[in-house]
Amino acid sequence: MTAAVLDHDSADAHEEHPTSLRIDSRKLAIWTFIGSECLFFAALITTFVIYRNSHATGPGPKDVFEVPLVTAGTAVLLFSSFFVVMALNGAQEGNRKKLLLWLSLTVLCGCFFVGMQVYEFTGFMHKGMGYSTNLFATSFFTLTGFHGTHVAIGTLWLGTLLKDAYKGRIPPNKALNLEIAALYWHFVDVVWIIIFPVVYLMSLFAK
Amino acid sequence: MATAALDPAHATSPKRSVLVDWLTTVDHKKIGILYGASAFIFFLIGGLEAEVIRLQLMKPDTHLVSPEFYNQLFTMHGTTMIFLAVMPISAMFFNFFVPLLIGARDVAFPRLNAMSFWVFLLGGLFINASLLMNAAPNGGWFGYAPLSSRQYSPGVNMDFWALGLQILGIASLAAGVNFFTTILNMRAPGMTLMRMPMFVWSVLVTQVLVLLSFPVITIALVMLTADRNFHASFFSYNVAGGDPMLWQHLFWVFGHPEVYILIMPAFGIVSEILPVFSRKPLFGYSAMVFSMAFIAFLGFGVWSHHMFATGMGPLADSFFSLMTMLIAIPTGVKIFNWIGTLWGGSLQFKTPLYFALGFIAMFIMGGLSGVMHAVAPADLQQTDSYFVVAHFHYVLFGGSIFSLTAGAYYWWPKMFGRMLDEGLGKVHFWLMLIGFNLTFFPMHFVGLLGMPRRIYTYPSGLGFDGYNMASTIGALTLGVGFLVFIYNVIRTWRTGAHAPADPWGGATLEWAIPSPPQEWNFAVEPTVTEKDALWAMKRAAGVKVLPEPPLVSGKGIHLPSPSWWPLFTSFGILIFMVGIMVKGETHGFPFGPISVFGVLLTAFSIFKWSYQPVDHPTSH
Amino acid sequence: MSTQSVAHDQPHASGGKYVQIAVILFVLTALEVALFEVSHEAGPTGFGALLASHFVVILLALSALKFWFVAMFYMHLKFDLKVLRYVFASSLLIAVVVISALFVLFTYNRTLWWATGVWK
Amino acid sequence: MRYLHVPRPWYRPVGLLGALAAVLVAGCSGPYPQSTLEPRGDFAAMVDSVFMTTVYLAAVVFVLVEGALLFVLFKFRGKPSDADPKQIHGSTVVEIIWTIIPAVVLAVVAVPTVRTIFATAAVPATSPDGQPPLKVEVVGHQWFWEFRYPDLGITTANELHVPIHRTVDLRMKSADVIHAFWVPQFAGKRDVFPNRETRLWFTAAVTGEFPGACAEFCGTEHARMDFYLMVDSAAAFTAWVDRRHADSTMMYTGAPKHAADSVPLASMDPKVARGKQLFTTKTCVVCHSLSAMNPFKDQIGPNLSGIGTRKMIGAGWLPNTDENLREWIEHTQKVKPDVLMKGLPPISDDEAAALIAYLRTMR
Repeated sequence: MTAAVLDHDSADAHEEHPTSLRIDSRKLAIWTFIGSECLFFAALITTFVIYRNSHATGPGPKDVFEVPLVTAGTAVLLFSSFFVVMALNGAQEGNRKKLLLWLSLTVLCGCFFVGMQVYEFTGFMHKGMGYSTNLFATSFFTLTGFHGTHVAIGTLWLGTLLKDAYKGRIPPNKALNLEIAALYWHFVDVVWIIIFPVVYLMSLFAK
Repeated sequence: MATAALDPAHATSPKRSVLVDWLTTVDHKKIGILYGASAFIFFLIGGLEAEVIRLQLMKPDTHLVSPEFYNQLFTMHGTTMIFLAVMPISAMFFNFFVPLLIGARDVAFPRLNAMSFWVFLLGGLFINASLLMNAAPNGGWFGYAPLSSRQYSPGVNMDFWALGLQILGIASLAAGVNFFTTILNMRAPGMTLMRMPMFVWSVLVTQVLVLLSFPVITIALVMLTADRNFHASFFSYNVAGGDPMLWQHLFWVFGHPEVYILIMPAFGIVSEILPVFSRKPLFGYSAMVFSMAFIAFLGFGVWSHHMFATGMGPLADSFFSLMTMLIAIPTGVKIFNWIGTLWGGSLQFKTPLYFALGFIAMFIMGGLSGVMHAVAPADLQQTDSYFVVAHFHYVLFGGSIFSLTAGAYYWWPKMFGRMLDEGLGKVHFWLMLIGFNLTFFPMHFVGLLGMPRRIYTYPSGLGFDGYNMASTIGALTLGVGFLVFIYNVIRTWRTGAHAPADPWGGATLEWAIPSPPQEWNFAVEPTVTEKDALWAMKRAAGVKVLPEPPLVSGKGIHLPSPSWWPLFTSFGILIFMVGIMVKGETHGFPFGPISVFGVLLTAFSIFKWSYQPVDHPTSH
Repeated sequence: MSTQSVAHDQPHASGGKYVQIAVILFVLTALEVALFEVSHEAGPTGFGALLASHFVVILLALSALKFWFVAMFYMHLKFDLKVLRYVFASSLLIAVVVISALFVLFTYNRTLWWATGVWK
Repeated sequence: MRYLHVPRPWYRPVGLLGALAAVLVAGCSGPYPQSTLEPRGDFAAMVDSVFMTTVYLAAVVFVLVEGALLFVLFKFRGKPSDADPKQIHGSTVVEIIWTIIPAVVLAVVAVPTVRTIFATAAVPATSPDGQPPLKVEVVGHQWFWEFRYPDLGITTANELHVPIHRTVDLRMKSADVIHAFWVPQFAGKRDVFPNRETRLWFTAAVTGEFPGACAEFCGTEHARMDFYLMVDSAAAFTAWVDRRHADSTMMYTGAPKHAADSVPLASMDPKVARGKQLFTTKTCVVCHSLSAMNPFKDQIGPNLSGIGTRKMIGAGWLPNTDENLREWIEHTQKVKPDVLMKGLPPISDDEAAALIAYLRTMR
């Protein structure tokens, strides 16, 4: 949420001269926020690893996880990272068509990923794995739900930027508006880069 | 945009009622005052709770309050003092003075700054509202599971705590991002990192600690909330094999850095005051910076020294013992450097110096008892006894509060344009020093004599009686001390002498501008050439005190415009949390309609906020 | 916001570079899944078993590599101001070290390994 | 700007001295049966020795540093009109010196610390009296302590009997929330958890009665979760164990070893007989056992074997007088709010007296 707030809100009262580090405050802020987020996800992932095998009651990883589906989700998220970087490229070059094309693809990817997660969670419910069925389920849903919320917020954020881009409000000198959203989006992606092997593959592999 | 042609009316904020002005302000100085005022009220509430605790413990087998209420009192006292008093009083100084000290017009994100404050205030009111419902948190400020689980705390008490701290965490994290960015990116030309005032360094280090430790407690609180409200069992062993120990680890991974979050700003304030009143620069500037950074870094590697009694095994005990002792080295360096600053100086005994010296003297004692805790076997005897209570009050009261009070006397003229009364200030100091030592020094003894913490009463015959009586008398003395302070504030408000721009012969930039500062801080942006920027300017001009700076019209100065959205965003967050407490679950969906409304309000406010122009519309 | 005046525009990678990275990321992910499948189906001996015995290490190495590529190129850390690298790297370092330590400590804490006479 | 009076030099430290004096006066109120400073066993003695090392070092550091601070305050007083002093920015040599000195002091503390950590970690294999350590299982409850002796087959509550010179090997857990077991004169604290075992050990060097307490906040009545450690001579301990066995055997086999139970109900003192009946009809028996041997595991209330002669009731807190026992039985929730002993059928003074008479026969 902090990240979204930073968009459009750098009011350094003295733009007359460059900032001390010669970068826009918003960019520094989003990196600071990302640094802080590392600790959020580190705590969540550790909790999951600790409770990964606590599924005496109800289904465990091997009963519910579907590698193909999640691999698809992972691929989509990776692609979206590529797409958004291309969109940023377009924005910086002032190429509105390029910007619109890649940015819409990114937003689509975001929607697809969230959809994948909803589908996945629904499937788990049908297999008898609710939020509080066992600790494995609880920590899984908490971790991936937290990540999914990040993806959803990112998708909304990029969506508003898509609207801006469509209206021509992201000229090259405002490409930074997209850049900070993209940084956030990449971070969400790298978190999934960790979650995919640690949560899915390793849990399935254990024992 | 660097627009020269501005609506001149804008710069003087016309046509807004006083109330609207304060509710929508994005001026870091006003936000600072708001922080200070609300935090001081919370401080008084927390102090009142402490006085009741002391009255209850004055004599053995007292029945002034019920055990249940006593538990609420000490939980609220700890929570209030840490999260609602010391942190936000520090935040008052961050807000008011960081931009002034680095020569900036405002913080990097003024509206985010306003949101931090409103979220903090609403969070604080939320937690304290529990007192009105006679359902205040009662599981200790550390909220150990499984005592804090639904099974053993069935009421809403710990919901107030868990949700309230999450609200406050949002405020701290937002402020952390904001001040980290501000300090790194908004410094006046020429102010390199190693020319920054020590207070600014302390804020920077504090914000790093906030940014890296608050996420961990947030996650822990989310899991506790899930345990309490959504049938999870992260920390409840009996349902599905959850482990209460995980809570302790997560809590202290946050909890130890939190201790430094409380003390670092105090280091910074004292490091500003001592040079000014000894008329001599800070001794060993870079050693001070590095020791602070080192303390902060080590602060992440010592959390388990709060858990020696859990039986972690000799390897872990030794590791955390040694790491903790290591922290004493940079801390010692800081104390020696402060004394080195005074050495050979020309000490001007004004009230701020009194409190700063009190800080050093008391903090030494807190540090020494801290080393005793680092000795793990000895800590087995001391932890959870009154010895620990004595130790951390020497650090948090003798340290933080003495220093924050010093800061209040030091910076009051700059904030409000009037001088606090010196005589009353010194009365305040002596009452506080005597009261403080009378309260907490005996606690060392009574702790070593075997009095556990957090007990609502104790039997006679264990030798506790005299010490407790002394502590209670001391606590009442402390209370009188703060009444003197309040009287001083009121008197100064009405009849205090007007403050010049530079009453103390200051070393830093804030003393170069009028007291109180005008909305835009610096009419002309300062250029910094060395440490102690103002002293350098005075030396260059060959004067002891610069001529009084003229008030300017502010025409053409570009300022961020006020906004309602930070306030609305904060309400959205509050409503979301209230929704979780009121209705934990609806047909398997964890959030009730109130929470959904809160999320929508937050999202809507942020959306509007994002598209609201940063500056006054006419300036575009 | 006058970003032009802010001299932050370090040279960024080109579109072609981004495509290359995308391919690498895709291949690495495929490798992860392949590693998982091979290890999962592996018999007691042979190459599969070798992979299986180092499954966690290889998997974490592959992920770290992907992480590095995204952070360095897509997030421009390679081209951008050093301070951003420090901010991210130090947070990541603290996160990894503290949380790993917590994990180890927590796991050992569940045993009574020291009380059973090892240290006598 | 108004510059107020400068306090006379002599009166500056008076505040602190006054505080110290008050403390010393207040301190004259011993004895201190729960003191950590008077170790009565090996574990506590080791801890005390390393603690005192730090105290002496800390005292030296304290005097030197606070002394330096005071010296500076008197020596370098300035007047507003004074010229600026020499502007010194620091001294690398001095700073290196005062980095090294604390490091050395800490090293002096660190060595005995680590040694003591390892020395106290594991239970010694044999006791000073040559026997293997006495195993005791400690179970913390909201808000009382349960003690089981697995090798002796007996259970008791709130009074831990141990023989002198025999190392006690405590294996501890909790029935509900986290508590901490603490007998300051014998050992440091150790937390007890619901889901894992923790260990602690000590060897008592003197006989006597020593108070202990719960040191981890555990809910409403945390303050009233005390207990007594009874260090007996070897003979007294054996007698105590025999007594527990005898009482309990009688209860299961009917063997006439106990004054109250050797006689049939009809020929018993009618008051005691009524008390015995009431113990069942007033549902006491649901939560409490009067037998030390083979009681139900995880019983809700404390085991009451030998309650007639225990030193304290209400978890090591109220003296075991008839008056206190009556108050406890009739108005438990008033005496100790929130304990689980609630929702009982009302008990009249008469009935309480009968119950007490019966309980007093449990020796």
